[in-house]
Amino acid sequence: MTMFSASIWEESSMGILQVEGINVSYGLSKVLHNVSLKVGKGELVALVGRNGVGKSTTMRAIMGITPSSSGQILWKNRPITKRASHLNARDGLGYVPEERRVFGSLTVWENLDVARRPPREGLEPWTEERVFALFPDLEHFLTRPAGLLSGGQQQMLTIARTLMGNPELILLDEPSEGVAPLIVAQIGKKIRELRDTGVSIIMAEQNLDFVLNLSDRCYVLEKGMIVYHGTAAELRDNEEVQNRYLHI
Amino acid sequence: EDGPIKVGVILPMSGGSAYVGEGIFTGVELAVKQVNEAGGVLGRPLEILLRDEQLRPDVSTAAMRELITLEGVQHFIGPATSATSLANSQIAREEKVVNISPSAKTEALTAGENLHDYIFQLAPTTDVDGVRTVEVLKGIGTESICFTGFDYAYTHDWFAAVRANMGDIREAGAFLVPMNATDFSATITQLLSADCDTVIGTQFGGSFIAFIKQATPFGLFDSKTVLWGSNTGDHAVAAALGAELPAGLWASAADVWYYEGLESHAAYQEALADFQGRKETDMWPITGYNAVKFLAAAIDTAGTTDPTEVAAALDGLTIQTPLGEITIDPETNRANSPEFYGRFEPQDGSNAARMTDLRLVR
Amino acid sequence: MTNRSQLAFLALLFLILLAVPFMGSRYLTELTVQVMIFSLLALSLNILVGHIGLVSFGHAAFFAIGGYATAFFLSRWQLPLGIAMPMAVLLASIFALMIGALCVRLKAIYFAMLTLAFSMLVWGIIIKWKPVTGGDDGFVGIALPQFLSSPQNFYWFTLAVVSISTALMWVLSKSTMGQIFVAIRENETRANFLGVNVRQMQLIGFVLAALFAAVAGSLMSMYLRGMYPQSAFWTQSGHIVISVLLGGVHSFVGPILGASLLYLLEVTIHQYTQYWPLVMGLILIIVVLVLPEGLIGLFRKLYTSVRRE
Amino acid sequence: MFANPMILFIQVMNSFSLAMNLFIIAAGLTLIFGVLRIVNFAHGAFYMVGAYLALSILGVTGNSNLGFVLGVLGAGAAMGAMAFVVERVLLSQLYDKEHMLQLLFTFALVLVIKDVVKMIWGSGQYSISAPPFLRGAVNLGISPYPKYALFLCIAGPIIAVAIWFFMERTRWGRILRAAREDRVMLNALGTDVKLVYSGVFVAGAALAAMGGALAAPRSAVDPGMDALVIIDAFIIVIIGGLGSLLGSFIGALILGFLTVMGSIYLQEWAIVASYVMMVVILLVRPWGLFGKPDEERH
Amino acid sequence: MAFLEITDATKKFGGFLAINAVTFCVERGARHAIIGPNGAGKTTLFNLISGLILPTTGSITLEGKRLAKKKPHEIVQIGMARSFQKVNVFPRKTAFENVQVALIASRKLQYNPFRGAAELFRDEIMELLEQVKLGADSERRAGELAHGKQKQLELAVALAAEPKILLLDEPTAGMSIAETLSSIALIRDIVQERGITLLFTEHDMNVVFEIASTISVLHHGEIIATGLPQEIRVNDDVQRIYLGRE
Ligand SMILES: Nc1ncnc2c1ncn2[C@@H]1O[C@H](COP(=O)(O)OP(=O)(O)OP(=O)(O)O)[C@@H](O)[C@H]1O
Ligand SMILES: Nc1ncnc2c1ncn2[C@@H]1O[C@H](COP(=O)(O)OP(=O)(O)OP(=O)(O)O)[C@@H](O)[C@H]1O
Ligand SMILES: CC(C)C[C@H](N)C(=O)O
Ligand SMILES: [Mg+2]
Ligand SMILES: [Mg+2]
Repeated sequence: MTMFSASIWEESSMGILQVEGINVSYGLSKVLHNVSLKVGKGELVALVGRNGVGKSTTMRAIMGITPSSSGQILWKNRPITKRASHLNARDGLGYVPEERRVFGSLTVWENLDVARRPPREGLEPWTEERVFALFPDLEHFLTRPAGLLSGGQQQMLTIARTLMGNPELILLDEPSEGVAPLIVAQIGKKIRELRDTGVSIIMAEQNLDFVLNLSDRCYVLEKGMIVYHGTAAELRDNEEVQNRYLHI
Repeated sequence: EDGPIKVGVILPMSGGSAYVGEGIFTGVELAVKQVNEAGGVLGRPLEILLRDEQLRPDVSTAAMRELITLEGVQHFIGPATSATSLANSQIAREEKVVNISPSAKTEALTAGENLHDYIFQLAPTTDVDGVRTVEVLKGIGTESICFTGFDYAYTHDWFAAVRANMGDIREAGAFLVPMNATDFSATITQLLSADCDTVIGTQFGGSFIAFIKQATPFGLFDSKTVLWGSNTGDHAVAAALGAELPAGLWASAADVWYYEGLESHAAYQEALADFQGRKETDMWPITGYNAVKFLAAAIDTAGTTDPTEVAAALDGLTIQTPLGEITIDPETNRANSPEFYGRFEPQDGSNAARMTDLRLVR
Repeated sequence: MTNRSQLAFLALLFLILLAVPFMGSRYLTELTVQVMIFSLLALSLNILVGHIGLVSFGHAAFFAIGGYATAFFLSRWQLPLGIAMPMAVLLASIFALMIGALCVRLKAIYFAMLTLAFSMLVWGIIIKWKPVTGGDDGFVGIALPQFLSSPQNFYWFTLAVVSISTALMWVLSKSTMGQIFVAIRENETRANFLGVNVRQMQLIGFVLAALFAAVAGSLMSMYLRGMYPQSAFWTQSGHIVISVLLGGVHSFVGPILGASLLYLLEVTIHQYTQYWPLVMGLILIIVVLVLPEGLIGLFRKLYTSVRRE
Repeated sequence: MFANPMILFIQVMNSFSLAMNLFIIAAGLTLIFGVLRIVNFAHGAFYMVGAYLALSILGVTGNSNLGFVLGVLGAGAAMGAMAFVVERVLLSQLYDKEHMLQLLFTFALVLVIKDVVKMIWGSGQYSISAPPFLRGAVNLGISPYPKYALFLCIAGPIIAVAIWFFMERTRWGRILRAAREDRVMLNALGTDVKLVYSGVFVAGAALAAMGGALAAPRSAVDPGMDALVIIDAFIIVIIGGLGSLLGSFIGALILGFLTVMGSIYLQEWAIVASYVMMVVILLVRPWGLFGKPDEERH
Repeated sequence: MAFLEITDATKKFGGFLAINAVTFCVERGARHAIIGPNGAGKTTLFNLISGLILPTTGSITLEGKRLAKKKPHEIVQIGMARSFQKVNVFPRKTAFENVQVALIASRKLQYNPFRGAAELFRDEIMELLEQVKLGADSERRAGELAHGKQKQLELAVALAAEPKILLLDEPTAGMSIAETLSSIALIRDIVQERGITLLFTEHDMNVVFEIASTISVLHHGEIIATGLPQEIRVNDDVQRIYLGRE
């Protein structure tokens, strides 16, 4: 029962990341079934779907946090399926988790410092100044323990922290959750800027407007399976898919 | 009945006091070997069943009950310390099994209500030690005395006995520390500034070594005469401390391998050295050795292994030990075991100091 | 394990225990008495560890208080058992109320260490209060009521007391109170914001745990015919914690399995080698690595594999 | 005693040198707890092994100044190497599991180590003497004082400052503190957390072992030494606040002074003094003197 | 007298003024939203009201009873329930048990060591779970539910306490559109049906305008505007500092 839209994925274009038929289980319950997706260089791909369909799990599997039991993940054409997550991080993958896992007792600056990694060829290196230009709020709280920040401030910090690692691909899990509308708009803008500098992004998001405005392509998940993918524009026009998998 | 006679041996075999248990056990093994090689007792060999008491009365009594009910053991040697011996003695009374305590020195073990027909105490009690200690102190010329030691029964009893006997020797202070303390610097400073010419103390084992090492640089042994109880005259202690053992330290010991006064002792030492594979043996084996010899003699005398009769045979029994004749007083169930007192002096050609002025006190 | 299989296990255990004295081995009978007492002790601690999620490193204090008080009431005041034992348990519970009120204000490791400190205070007092406790020699020689002096009768008495206590703890663990205990373990703040007075409930649990520990202590002092300061020492508390963990904290019967295995291992390894700590240690390491949920995990695995076939 | 300022001074010195001796041992325990969140019961056993290792090393090198330095460092290195194997092969499998299992594991380790030590070195006592340059006493002007105790008074603060600098002023230290909070996240940010954990465990064990080697010249090397030290180390770490280095330093000072002054004024009642102090401190400051409550945001 | 009154409440963290002399009230039966930028102090305000932290100065009353010195559980017993911004459930209990605990606590059965808990309140619990669309997940452990579902569970747990006033801190954050829509309907209906007073925060303006009958705007710890949704929507300050629409 899949509803693939035919037009968009040209087989010829090489993805920077290819996920090929991965399966993931937590204990006895299987959560991802044969999930495949591709991300091109400088592309912003969105994962959408209801709660619990496996968006976060897909990201964790790519990052190497929750290993997949079968299938293959290729990063720049090299298999990284079972590689430890720190090696993935050093190799250019960045992960922004949904639960805002800031290091609570470290100050904001220390949170950023801990994540610092050498710059990557072809990408403008991230510095504190650049990060603060993106999230001016953070600069006021440089010496405050991150655990004391408000929810939204923590959200910004997690994104900023990942940027300090100079990633080539960012896995962004619900970046707009708990963030005030003004900042959501700003984050959206920044995400686009990021992508324009050549960084690839996979984003899981509930805010459909946000997704459709930003992303190049979207994958729709349902019960651990990819049930649709297409360009953002295609998804916007496809009310059937929207109603079936995203609304009530 | 045939087959071996089972002897339950309950000793500390782990932790900081394992060296005591292992020492006593060596003596037990040696004696059992000798007895068995000589044809056993009543024609039956002795068989040892060893259990670790862990210095815990609940563990030592559980071990005793296990040996009684599971193995049918009726004769026991051990435990090593006062607290565990007191506890096991209750079981011995209740179960009517022979219990020879080789090393516990507390008066309480065989005094008042605790005395019963089945418990026998081989080590000199603290009252006996008190008398002997004062005798030695008077010989040294002590005029005033300071006490130090762990806060436990043996210390209290020994000090009380010394006080009761010391006559015109003046007491200039008692500085007790909690059991198992490891830092004695405060006490050492106090002892140094106290108005006494002699210090007597009771820390044993590793704590004694720690005391010595902490006290030496302060000059305690240069400015005072020091006499130690708790059988610190043991060669094991001297060997451990080596050159760090301060010359002139007075101590007591149940046995020293270099004593040359008795034929029987020389024979015992030869056998022990043979058994252990080293000439310079420690003190504790003799206590276990004598315990086995007493038990064997009593069974022999009784002509049966029945514990009640063996216990009766032990009353008033005299045997030849490496240190001469020892008798168990039928009234008190205590043996009149002798002990050595002496003063440590470094030895030429050896790392371990030995006691000179050695006296075997009876 | 499901409730039903745990109940079946307990029933089976009870039947086996009924048969033990008829097997004709006094050793077995006495060994079983000790195993029952240690199981009761482990179960009592599990009210704290397993249900409320507080790990006490001072539980032995109440075991000791129960034991010493029983010894004292029986021997010095010559009270009948029917009064001495409840009084000893009551005394331990009052101590628990006072100590617990101070301890439950702390969390996790700090709670563990404060309980440890209090138990060491109890230990220190036992050592120093010689006229009452016998000091470091212990309270030696307890005047047991005549009817308990035979090993058989003592067995029946222990079985009755332990069974009733176990039944009470079972009911508690399945009750609404038990459910709230577990909620506190899982998430204190959330429980608090559901209207649960967390400190108060923790204190209730603390006192209940101490109460049953005192029962165990009381039995132990009578079995040993004495009580010793080591029973209040922190290593004894550690021993109880280990029995509970070894069995598994998330089920009712786990601590029974853990305490039994630990004690039986200690006793039997002792009989074969003086290197029993080494053997114990290796066994524990294997259990930790292979059976992270404790012995109960093993049972659960066996159970599910049997069910599947 | 106060009447005689010289004796008072000596007793203060005694307190301080004991405190530093204790601190060196507690530092490793704090470090391991601070990052791995493991209450390491085996710390005392590591300490004991350190003393025995130094003993064996000194047996080869002889009792020289260099021998002593080699003994202390060698004990740390050898213990560290063993700790590395234990951590990699066994302990690392338990990080994701329940906290209590780690406790059980370290307890089991104590049993194993004790017996292995007994198998290798026997159950007798040994003694390590102070190196020649630290033997005897130095004249402090008003009274002689053991050189070795003085040496501990200096070594303790140096070690404290070194660890503090590392933890608070270097990026490595920041990474350790982050690892304590969320190892999965830190790993996903590119840090090899497994290596960090091994490193901390190794460092903690090595500190314990060096503590044992350094303590040996003023105590005995025997199979009971671990049991005696572990409770002191725990008390220090707890009253200071778990994971806080400064706390451990102050905690060691408090316990050092309490032990020395307690044995003067309380004599044998000093046995409960440290527990009374622990109770009082925890009741007034439930997270220890310098600990932080595990406060969470909601 | 208003149902919930906050008078001149101030909260300082060190030198930082998180809540600055806030005075406002919530009328009985109101659905009152607090909106404001990140870090404005919304969660802090909730923490003050629910007793998690103490105000530096100021007073808070519910139906005239002073709350400021009361412990959280006492405030709950007076009739206040809350959810948390960061999901806060009993992770190893099933969804069913999560709700059951709330019921046991609200009926004060925690003091009964004899009453069996097993199937207690099954029907009631299932009904609540159905309402938050978790009927099928009732036997799953809460910690294993996806983030959004945990949020739904939080709602059920808060409702189970049968509060007079309900505090929800970003109840739909992380929920999918589908779940958000049904949660909006659920919250509105239940609150109306049971006559519960609602105080909530949310950054999703659709949710705010769907539910709220009154809106207050918090900025830098101060209330800068209170009014009907249509008033707030067009308020210039709100536009500028919060919504960011030109
Ligand atoms: N640690 C875990 N153990 C067991 N099951 C889990 C665990 N984490 C997630 N799951 C289950 O896996 C499924 C997918 O979860 P996942 O978090 O990937 O969903 P999601 O699409 O990110 O949802 P949301 O939008 O709510 O964040 C869910 O059914 C969830 O219950
Ligand atoms: N315990 C604390 N110590 C110091 N500062 C704190 C503490 N708690 C909160 N703060 C600060 O108070 C301010 C208000 O925080 P609060 O969590 O109330 O914001 P909020 O309005 O809920 O934001 P969000 O919408 O992002 O959740 C923030 O700047 C935060 O960093
Ligand atoms: C083993 C010895 C140190 C025993 C000691 N003499 C006592 O009676 O307790
Ligand atoms: Mg998710
Ligand atoms: Mg908030």
